[in-house]
Amino acid sequence: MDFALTGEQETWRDTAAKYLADERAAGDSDRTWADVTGLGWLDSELGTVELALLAEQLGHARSPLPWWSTIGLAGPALRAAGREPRRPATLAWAEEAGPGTLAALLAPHRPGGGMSCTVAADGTVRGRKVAVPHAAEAVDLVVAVAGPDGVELRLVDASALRPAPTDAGPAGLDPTRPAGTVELSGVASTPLVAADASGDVLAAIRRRTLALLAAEAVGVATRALAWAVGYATTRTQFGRPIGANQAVAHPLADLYGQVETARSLAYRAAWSVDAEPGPVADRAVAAAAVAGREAATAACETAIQTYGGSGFTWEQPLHHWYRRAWWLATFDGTVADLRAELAASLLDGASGQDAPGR
Amino acid sequence: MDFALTGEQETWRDTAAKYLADERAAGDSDRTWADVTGLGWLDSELGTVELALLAEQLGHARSPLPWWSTIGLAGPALRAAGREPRRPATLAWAEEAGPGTLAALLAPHRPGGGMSCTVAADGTVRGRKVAVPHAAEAVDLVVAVAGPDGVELRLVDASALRPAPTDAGPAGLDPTRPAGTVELSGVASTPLVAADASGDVLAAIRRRTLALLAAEAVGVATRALAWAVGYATTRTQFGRPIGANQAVAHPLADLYGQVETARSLAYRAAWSVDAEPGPVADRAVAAAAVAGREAATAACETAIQTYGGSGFTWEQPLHHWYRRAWWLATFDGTVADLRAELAASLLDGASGQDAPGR
Amino acid sequence: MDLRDSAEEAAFRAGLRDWLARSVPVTTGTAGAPARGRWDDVDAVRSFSAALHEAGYAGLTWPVEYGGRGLSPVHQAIYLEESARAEAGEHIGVIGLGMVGPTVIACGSPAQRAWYLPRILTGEIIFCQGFSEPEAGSDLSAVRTLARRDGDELVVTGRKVWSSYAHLADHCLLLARTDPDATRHRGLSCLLVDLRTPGVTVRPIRQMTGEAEFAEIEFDEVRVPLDAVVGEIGDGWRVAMTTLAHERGTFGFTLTARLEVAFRRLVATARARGRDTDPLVRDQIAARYVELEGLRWTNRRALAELRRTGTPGPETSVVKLRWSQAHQRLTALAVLLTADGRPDGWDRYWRREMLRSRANTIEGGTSQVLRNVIAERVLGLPRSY
Amino acid sequence: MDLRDSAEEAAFRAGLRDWLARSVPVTTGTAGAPARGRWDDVDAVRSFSAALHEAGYAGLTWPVEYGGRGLSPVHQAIYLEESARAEAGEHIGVIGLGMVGPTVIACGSPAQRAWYLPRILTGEIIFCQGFSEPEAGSDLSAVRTLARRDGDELVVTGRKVWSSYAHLADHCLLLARTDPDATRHRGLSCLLVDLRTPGVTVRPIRQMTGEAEFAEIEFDEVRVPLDAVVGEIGDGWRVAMTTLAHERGTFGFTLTARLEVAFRRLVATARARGRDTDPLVRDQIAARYVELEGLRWTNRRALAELRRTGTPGPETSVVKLRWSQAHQRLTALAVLLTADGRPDGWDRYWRREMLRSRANTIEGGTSQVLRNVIAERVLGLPRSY
Repeated sequence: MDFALTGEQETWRDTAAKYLADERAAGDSDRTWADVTGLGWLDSELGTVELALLAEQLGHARSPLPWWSTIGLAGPALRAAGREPRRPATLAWAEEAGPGTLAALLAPHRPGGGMSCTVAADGTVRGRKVAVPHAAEAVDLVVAVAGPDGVELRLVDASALRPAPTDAGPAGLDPTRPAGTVELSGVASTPLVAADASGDVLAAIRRRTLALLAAEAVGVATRALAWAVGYATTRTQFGRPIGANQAVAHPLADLYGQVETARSLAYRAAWSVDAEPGPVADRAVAAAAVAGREAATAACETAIQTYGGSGFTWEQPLHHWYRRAWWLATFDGTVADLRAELAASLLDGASGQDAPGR
Repeated sequence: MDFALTGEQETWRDTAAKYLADERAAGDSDRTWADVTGLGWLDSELGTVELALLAEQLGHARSPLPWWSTIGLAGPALRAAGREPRRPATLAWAEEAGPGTLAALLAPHRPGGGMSCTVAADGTVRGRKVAVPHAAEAVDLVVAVAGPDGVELRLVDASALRPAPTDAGPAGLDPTRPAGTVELSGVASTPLVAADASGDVLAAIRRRTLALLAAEAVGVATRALAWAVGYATTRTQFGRPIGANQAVAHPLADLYGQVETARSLAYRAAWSVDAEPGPVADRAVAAAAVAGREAATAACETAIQTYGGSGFTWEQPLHHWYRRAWWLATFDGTVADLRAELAASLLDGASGQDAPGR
Repeated sequence: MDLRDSAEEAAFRAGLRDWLARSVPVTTGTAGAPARGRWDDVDAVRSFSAALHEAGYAGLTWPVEYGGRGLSPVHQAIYLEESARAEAGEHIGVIGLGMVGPTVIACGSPAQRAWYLPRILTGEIIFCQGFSEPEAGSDLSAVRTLARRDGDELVVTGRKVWSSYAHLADHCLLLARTDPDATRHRGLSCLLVDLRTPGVTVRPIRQMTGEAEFAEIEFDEVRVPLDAVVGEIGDGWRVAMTTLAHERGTFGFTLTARLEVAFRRLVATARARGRDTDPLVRDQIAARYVELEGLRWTNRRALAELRRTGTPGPETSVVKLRWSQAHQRLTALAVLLTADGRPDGWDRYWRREMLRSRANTIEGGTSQVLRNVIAERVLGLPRSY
Repeated sequence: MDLRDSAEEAAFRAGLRDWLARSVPVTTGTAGAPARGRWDDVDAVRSFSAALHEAGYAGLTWPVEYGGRGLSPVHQAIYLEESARAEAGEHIGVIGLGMVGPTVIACGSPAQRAWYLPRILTGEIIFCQGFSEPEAGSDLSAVRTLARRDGDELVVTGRKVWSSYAHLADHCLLLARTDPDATRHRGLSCLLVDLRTPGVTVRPIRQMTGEAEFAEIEFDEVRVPLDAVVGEIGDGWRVAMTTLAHERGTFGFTLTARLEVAFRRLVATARARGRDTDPLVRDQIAARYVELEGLRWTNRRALAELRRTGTPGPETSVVKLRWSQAHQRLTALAVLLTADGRPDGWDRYWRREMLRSRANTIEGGTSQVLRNVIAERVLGLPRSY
């Protein structure tokens, strides 16, 4: 039992942090994408712990890159078909009258969730997908469609789509996390995952994505806490640093505790995704997602309060992180939905009795 | 629109406070009962605001008197039959397999809640009542029984019961709020409220009792806050009063806000019970009960924390008030139940749309 | 204790409600969601303000001799409740009517009263307040803006921030230091300054919502006549406290009435999204209702105290503190209710309201400072800061 | 990073689990609810402690030369997890094993080691800790108990409070002032005192649960030989800090394992009362689970740091703070689940646990003090007190 990051993992994390702190990372997104490909962030041998360490740093930097959708949403489906995710990619699953979330798509009592996008015998796909993350940026588009035997995952080249996928604006508060609509008007597609395996792959996609976003949330929280501590140490009022007031310092101490426990859960969930996939990893991921999301929102809110007046100005960068925190808080459901999922795992069915043991 | 207490109301409150602060009030309960009867606390002309002011002071003093059950639980039924509550009285409604709470008894979808206590044609009543507040102390026992046309309220002389009502111990944490079992083995009873009026009277009983207990909770909270402020002002640590720490002072400031809003709601609910009985008063009472109960628990918990080590000793009287606060928090349902009732009133049915207006 | 309107109050309320129903312009955003921004259309605000004045609803509590109606704070409270429920806009001179006017009545010279008061009522003059400074923050006695005497004039140099709607205003009630050698709250003075005077620069402060409700005002050697001083030179602390006391008076009613509007919209949103049957959502809505009601009746209790004793009761101090938390919780809940990725106007509306609400625990006294004040002045705890 | 037990750890865990299954006495209260009070039956605790020692589970991390097993903190953590899950009692010398013994090993004389350590392991000697005082509270450097030198003896006079299980103990690690002229943390010394010495009076402190887990100890001219001093005279602050550091070491595992037992009982209670289908209850149970898991994995993270660097990571400081809140929330929820007036043993059990939990945010460092420590020492904020 050893929870310590290895020296390699620490170097990996620190290299990412260093790159993201450089202004080059905030520049042109094509160049940044080329950089991160070169840095190995899309390599297939990376474990989920290594990916989570990256996600944490991307959250810390509030990177706009569609890396998370490429690796988290599209990656498992591409890899299941022996392909490597190299280009910006995403997954299209939500439909207007069909499944809104991955959780709904996977819900056992409604397999497929009433999906209306279909695939024909010649492999062309037809229908409309909504709320597709990074729809306008993605080059490789993994689409979930209803085939004759159930849900299939197929690959569509976004450049072949007419009309092109649209950017319908931010899916929430964060403009760097846009979502859009994808019209599939009988466009050619390549098979990735057949109906008999799609349930497992979609579950793996959701597990991995939620684990990465939990780590990203911890990165957001860490950055906000660091800003708040810095401000509380340097800003003076009534003749002394404001951090000398327990009214300022104690919420930051509480926040530190919240962020560190969220970090423990995020690392543990990432480890669990690879080491113990199934109900144990699902619980680990849900717990990490709840704690990470709550920590990110709380950290930004406490930081804004610590900054006082300047905290809610546009010029103060805090609100960009707060927007990301809110996007995270509502991706594929809320923390209340995640707690409901945990409760079902803990309280319902035979496995419930043993659940608390892990 | 005038929310100020009248001079008479203030005098009434202060007289009660003065009596309860005297050690005579903490003495023999028969003598105290005689005293409060003499002070007019059972008089029929008292409005619910005056009663709430008394209840607040009784909570402040954590009086063990069965006054609340006499005036709140039994009073409306006795008065509906032209009788005056003069002796310790209570209401017996709960049954093992029947209604557990007054709310359940009143629930529109299960009138009577499957009650098994019955009244025969000769007026004798038969069955078993459980969780009867002050069962062993009450002399007049109002019992809810199933008659041929529905729920009736009837009067039983407790001294006629064989076996005598038992004190089954505290109904929760507070030993001064005991409950017991009443065996009705074909004992004579006097009619108080017939089936056609019992729903309204029971609703009035619940409204009044919850309003009085909301005020009692405010009294509990006020006392705990006052203790905590006193201790924070006089106890020194690290060379200064502990109240000079924002970590001590700010929770007390928050608590003050919580207690004062709860007080506003408690007074308003008491006024509403007389002035606007029906859904408006029901909402006012539920809101006051939620706020009062939460304030009482929070006040005691904050006070215990403020006292530090001595706060959780038996010798420190705080825990007696904390026990009362917990009894209040769970009487006839929890705050979650009360919020569910409020939500139904606000969100369901036609009246929902206008509800927030009052 | 009688919580019903008196006959006279009921008549006032009925007349007002009737007038509002006829006079409030209807503005609706996308898909039934409210139009954004109370002050987006300044011309509409101006014309509504003129209508308010004409109908006699501007300066309700001002003495009749200064153009007011001489009514009680209860009427003001009724006005605030009803106009919020009707979703009516505010008079464009909200700071002039509520704070500067009463300060001029209490501390100003006859000439100041004669010139400013009628113009505030009609909306001809729009005031903002210049108290906060970048370095002073919550500590007003640390004000550094200097007003140097030069003959019959004061020459003002300094910078003010967080001035509400200063970019709409043409006048400012300014707190400045007239005696640079006196420390803390001594040596301050309050001035009535025309913002069109040379040397004044107003820059809107963009909030994290993307909008600008506040501005910073820079004074660079701005020459102000000596008769612009309210009260005496060196009397600024007392005058400023008078202004802030008026801010606290019935301001709780404004805040609570806004919260009630928000609560109604929350209920409407929950219904529109089909979330009103979710037990967790119902529990939250009920909790928000209890908070709203607690504020509403605490306001009325404080008002009774104000009417009886002339000063608001200590309960007043908790209203802003608890209102800000209640509003933040309400808007966060609403964002969660509309976070399912189905845009319908309400989602954008609530996100903007939620972001805006984060300022509630900072603007007009941070929650930390309010807790200090309650602990020290209401509870009598030792000074902790 | 590998969160699985190593082969060696897994074997240790399996052996322990097996031993516990055979050796933990079964005690059950009314209607399946747990029997009350971990220490109600002292004889049972004594005999279980002897069994623990015999099986080699006492002093796991102590060096082999002092009778320990010389195992890593990970083994200690596994021991704590498994014994809590098995609902096993604690060794009667929990303070001696976890705090006093390690202090004697680190700072004591060879003679002290030879005499005390084996007796602590067997349970022959039961230690308590005498640090807190009525006036000192959270401020240990304000200790007033005096140990006056008189020839080869020290004469101790003073009063200690909040000493856990002092009424069961026969020895005390006492922090006293040997130099009355030195202020604060100078001039203190740590002594090993036999509580059966004339002049010692132990009075149990009754808690609000009605039980007594703590005691106050009065010393009235108690004569203690000079060789009872641990380390040097005047070295007491350093020695006491060593003791407290050992308290913090793997104590988080004890707390978290107790919380896990409580969580399992919460789930059992919810099921027994048919409340496990209520969405509000389910939401709360899931929230408590996330808190428990957060503590569990934070402990393991801190342990990894301890193993690599010899000092626990800064995360350790948050465990007690968050554990105490999590435990209070859990027990309050359980009381609400059993508050329907139907007594079944669980209701009394949870009420007692809930009352007891109110001390969690006070005992062993109040939450306020812990926040000060985190703010100052971990976050580097300026001193605020």
